[in-house]
Amino acid sequence: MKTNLKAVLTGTHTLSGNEAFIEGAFAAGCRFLAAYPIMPAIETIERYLKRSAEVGATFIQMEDEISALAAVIGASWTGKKSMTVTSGPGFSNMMEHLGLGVMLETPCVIVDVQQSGPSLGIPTRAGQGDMMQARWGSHGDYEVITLSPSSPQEMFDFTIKAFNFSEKYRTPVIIMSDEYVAHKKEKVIIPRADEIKITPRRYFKGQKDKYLPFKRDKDFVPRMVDIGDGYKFHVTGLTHDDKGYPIMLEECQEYNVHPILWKIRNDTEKIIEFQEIGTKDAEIVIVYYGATSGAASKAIKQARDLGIKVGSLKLDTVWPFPDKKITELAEKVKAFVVPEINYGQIVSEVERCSYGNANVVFVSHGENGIDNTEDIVSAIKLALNEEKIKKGIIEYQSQTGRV
Amino acid sequence: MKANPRDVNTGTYYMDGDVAAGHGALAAGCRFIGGYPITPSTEAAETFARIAPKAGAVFIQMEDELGSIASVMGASWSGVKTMTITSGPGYSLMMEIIGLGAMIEAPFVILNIQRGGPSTGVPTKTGQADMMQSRWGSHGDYEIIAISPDSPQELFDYTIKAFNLSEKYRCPVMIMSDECVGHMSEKVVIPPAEEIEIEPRRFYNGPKEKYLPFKPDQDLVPKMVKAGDGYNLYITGLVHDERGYPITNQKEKGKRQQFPTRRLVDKIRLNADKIIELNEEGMDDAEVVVVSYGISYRVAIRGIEKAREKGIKVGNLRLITVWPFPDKKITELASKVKAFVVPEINYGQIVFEVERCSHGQANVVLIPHGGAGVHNPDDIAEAIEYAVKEKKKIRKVIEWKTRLEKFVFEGGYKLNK
Amino acid sequence: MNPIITAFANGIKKSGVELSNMVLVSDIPFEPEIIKELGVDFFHITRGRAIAFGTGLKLGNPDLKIVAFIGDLMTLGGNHLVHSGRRNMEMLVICVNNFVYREIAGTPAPSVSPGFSAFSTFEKPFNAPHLANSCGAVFTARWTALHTNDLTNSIANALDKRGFSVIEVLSPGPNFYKDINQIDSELLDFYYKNSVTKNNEDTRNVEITPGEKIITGEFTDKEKPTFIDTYNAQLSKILGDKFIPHGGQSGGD
Amino acid sequence: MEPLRKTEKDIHPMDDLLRMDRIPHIWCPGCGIGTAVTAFAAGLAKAEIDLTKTCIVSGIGCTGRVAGYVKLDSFHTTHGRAIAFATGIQVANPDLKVIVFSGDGDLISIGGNHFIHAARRNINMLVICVNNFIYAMTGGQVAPTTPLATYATTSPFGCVEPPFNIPYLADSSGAVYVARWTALHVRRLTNSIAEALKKPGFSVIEVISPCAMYYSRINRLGDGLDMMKFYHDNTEIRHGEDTKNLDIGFQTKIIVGKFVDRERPTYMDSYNKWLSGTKKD
Repeated sequence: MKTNLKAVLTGTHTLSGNEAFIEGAFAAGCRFLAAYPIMPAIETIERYLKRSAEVGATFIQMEDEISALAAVIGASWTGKKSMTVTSGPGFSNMMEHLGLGVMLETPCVIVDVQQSGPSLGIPTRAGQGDMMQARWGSHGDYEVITLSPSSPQEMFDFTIKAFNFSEKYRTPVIIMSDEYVAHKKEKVIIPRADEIKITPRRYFKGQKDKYLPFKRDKDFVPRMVDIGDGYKFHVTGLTHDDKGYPIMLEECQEYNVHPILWKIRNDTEKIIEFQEIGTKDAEIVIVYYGATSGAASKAIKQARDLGIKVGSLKLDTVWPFPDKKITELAEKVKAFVVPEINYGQIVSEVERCSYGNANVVFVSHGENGIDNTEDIVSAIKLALNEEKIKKGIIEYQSQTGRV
Repeated sequence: MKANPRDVNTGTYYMDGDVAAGHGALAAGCRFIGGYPITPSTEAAETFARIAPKAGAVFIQMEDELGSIASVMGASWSGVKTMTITSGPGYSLMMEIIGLGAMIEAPFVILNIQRGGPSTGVPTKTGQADMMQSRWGSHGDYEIIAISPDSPQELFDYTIKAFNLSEKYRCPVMIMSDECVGHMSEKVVIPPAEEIEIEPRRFYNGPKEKYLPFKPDQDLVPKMVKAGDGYNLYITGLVHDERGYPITNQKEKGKRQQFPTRRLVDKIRLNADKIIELNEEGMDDAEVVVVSYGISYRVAIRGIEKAREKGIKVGNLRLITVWPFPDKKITELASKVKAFVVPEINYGQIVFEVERCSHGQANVVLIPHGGAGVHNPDDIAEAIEYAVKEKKKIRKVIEWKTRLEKFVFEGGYKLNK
Repeated sequence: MNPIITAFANGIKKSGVELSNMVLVSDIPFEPEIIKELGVDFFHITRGRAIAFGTGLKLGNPDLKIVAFIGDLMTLGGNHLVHSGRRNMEMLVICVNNFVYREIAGTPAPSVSPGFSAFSTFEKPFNAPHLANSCGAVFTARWTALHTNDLTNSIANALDKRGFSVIEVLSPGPNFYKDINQIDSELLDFYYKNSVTKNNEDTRNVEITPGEKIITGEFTDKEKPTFIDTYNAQLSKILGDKFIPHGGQSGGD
Repeated sequence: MEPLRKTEKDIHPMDDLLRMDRIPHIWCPGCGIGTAVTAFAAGLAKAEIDLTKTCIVSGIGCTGRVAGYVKLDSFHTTHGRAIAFATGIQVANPDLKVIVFSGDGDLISIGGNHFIHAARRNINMLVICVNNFIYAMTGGQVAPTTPLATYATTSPFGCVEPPFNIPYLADSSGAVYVARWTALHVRRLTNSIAEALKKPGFSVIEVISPCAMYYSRINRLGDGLDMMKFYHDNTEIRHGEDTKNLDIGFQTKIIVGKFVDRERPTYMDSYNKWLSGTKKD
């Protein structure tokens, strides 16, 4: 499937992460944005509006984030690729409708430009404190696909990927950006429209009266139709059968919800992407994602200069988590070093998957912004010197320590 | 401090869990509930609405869950003990303001009677799928305490405990019950007021001008005052210093400094040992330990009995407080036992914590259940049997194929019959 | 200092309410120095929830005097506003309206700021006094931030009232959803000049429409039992002696 | 289950408009929602609009189940968010006619914000709000429409909050068409629905409905028939009445009729006008 030429700004540009995201969305075929303005995601809406007339895309500023995501889910059923952008506080408000998106199996994309939290936190400061929330924030069982870009270029690429995933698996996909990536201006190369792979929506093509909105294909993903095409379908957030009719029985709950998880869990190998550098001979592997990438790659270089064998694993998709990869690495390496701009979230996943085979050293950026190369280098040294395998996460205490 | 006799309806009753929680809240000294009706938690609100006016407490039904949790936050700072009552979808709506509560360190309790999810799911039937949400549902880093009662009596007792913990640590405390317990009618004994221990609010008693709203005590918890007592409070959901003033200075931000948010996680993490309450049985020679909480615990007992009849040595670990998670206990057990079996009414939440803390020393078997019902004890017994026999160390959570799953996807289950 | 806050400070003095009982709830951050100068308690909370938070404060301790500053143009918090109006929850809501009206009295506004204001303008904003009035507010008024004396008087009047009062203050910001300390003064001046004061005007007629002047003034002033009045009356009627009114300074046990 | 209609003779004119495979429905005997749905189906037929381009969205609650019984593209969404969901549908595809069919608690309490904002924006949709004065699905809690001093399970000593006057709220937020009927006024309700379906902009029709199971039972008002008799004796049709006079007290007179019918540019009109303006730049 090819994209609208006007929507793809082929060429080399200098764009911020927020701007690159909108370009990516247009290139991916997104034509509907509903949002409520919030720092630090505002520039996305400005960019969208600037370009919306020539692309032919629709925007509505809703009264809050709850309604923004509700509108996005509604719009998606009209056949338009839809998305919303927000930051931590807004993302928290969206939690109920994230569950609705999962239950109605509606393709849509949510961007969370993370700020420093909790609550109002510091709106102008980067954070990575919403990572676990993306996975667990709504009630009930569900699986999400979460991408974590670390640069404007990745923001562009991952946005297209996110829309493709959401169409392929009929699920909300979350892009976990952050204030740093969102405002960083860098070169972004936008390829020609025909070079961009777009996954089309999985439409049902059969007799109108035979359509069942939740009848699953072999890969557990059901097929969609648009509102107004005469299928007269019904969908509900209640536990439902293939027809979309509610049935309040535990058998139906199993029938309905378990496959929603399977469609992601059984396909993790195809979804998970990471960038692995120098892990073959590594003693220490740094696991990082998103905004910490800059400091992490600098630290790796410094440590290599010191003669330490450091490898790196950058997670492009954070959820589903690359369990197998970490387990496999844990058997080979001495320790993992995990820098995050929070007080320990993804690091506990690394701990879980390392099965006591490697130490896990956590470097909290909580106190130090994104630029803490020195801390990471010291943590690498600490990890190297630790002979015994410790039970539990070793938290690296920065020089100043806890005040 | 003892409970006020006015608040305690002493006696022996036959009541359901929701009603018991309503009585528990009043007995604990709760003076304000802002709620919004949602199945299956409504009876708790109704009970409180009925008994509150006779004890000088107030119930208000707000316009939505966002309103009810925000009003609870306000009432908490006005100096009274507060609670809100909800279930899954309402709980999801509250997420943003739960973060505010953690940030402004307002003591409050949330009663979440879980139901089948996600989204609207199965409103009238049970589930345990909000467990991770209670820990991670709001953005940013914070810590909470979560308690999981397994009977109406416990919904009374642990509601009081929840209030006590929230006053002690000034943090959100979640009572993560479920529809089964909430709608289960059993004998509930409400003791006399003098037998109920109440944690008073940690009020500040020094000179007014010296008061700093976020200056922590030894145990990292600051002291509180009431709004309107002339302390000239400045409380914000932004990151703030000890005075409560927002940290806005750009230079200050870049510098190495302790972020006050650090304390929000530390005050729970460092006090975890004091908070955690577990119930263990048959651990001494156990080969397999069943880890469960809430209603699953009561079902697990039957499964364990069945396994023991076959001569298997099974230990039974019940998590009364689910958060903070008993990392140390699980790690300690992992080195002694072959495997953990975790039955929970979801498709895998707390089991990952068990997996994390077992550090590869014991296998971890999950017995999932999507909700709208409870486990079949035979599944638990069979999973225990399997776990004992499994020699290999398996590097992932072993998901047990339950009878229900087999019946629905392989057996003769027909929809729309 | 921001003219709204100055007016507020003067309003407090004029009304003679006790400062130590006053709690300010806002979804806009205030400078700590200002709060210190005002000598009141201050809560800066999640966007849009100031009124609901104030409801809790008031019911937790009915002796408090609650003032809620809302700066989100009643978007997130619209529901709390209408419902609190219906309940007649005793508090003063100062709604800082920083919506940028592009065209008033037939002429386009002088400085059209870039950014957020630019695109929302095709939407009709709420007629805030009318919405508040129709939901049951006992006092409604609208001023621009430059109507310093009028605003001060209105704030003082509203503080003396028992019930849900709403004052809309037009205070255009250079950027949508920024704090109230940033005001586009040129635009504000333009608003001021293009406004006409009509006290006691029917709130139906005070909509801000392109091509017409902005109507300012005090529109509603009525008496109604507050939520707590109704609550206490109804419960003592039904329960008699068994009813224990909650709250007050003694209620915090 | 046996099909309800066995022979061709049994075919009912509503069969095309309702999901007969879901009948029997969940509503209690004496409830007025079924009547409202019948009136709605008749209104759909009468309006002669393209039913494939029509869709219906409901929230949660007794009335929230309506979407599941109507044979249109139908959505049963989360509590209070039906209007927000419908806004997304309408704005993304303006060719569609969206109907929001939900209850008072859903639309006015938790969804109050979306209600007033959609009215302000004048989104092209028809909102049918069934008002039974109570939260019935959860078992009879007090609602923002419950009249003063009325009993409900969360107001065991009588409701202490004045109720909303829904037509007034809709009117003052900017709705272009506002009417109120009871479940007794089936023919007028049908006509009203047919009329509103053709009206561009935000239209609100309030349908007063008996709740025999909770509202009537808790307040000892008899069964559904008794409520119908009450409506018969105590309603008065006053078209064009000022919406501020439409308050409803406990068992007081109910004024019904069509109160507002005016013209305002819809959201999409303003949006397109603005969009064509920016294109010139």
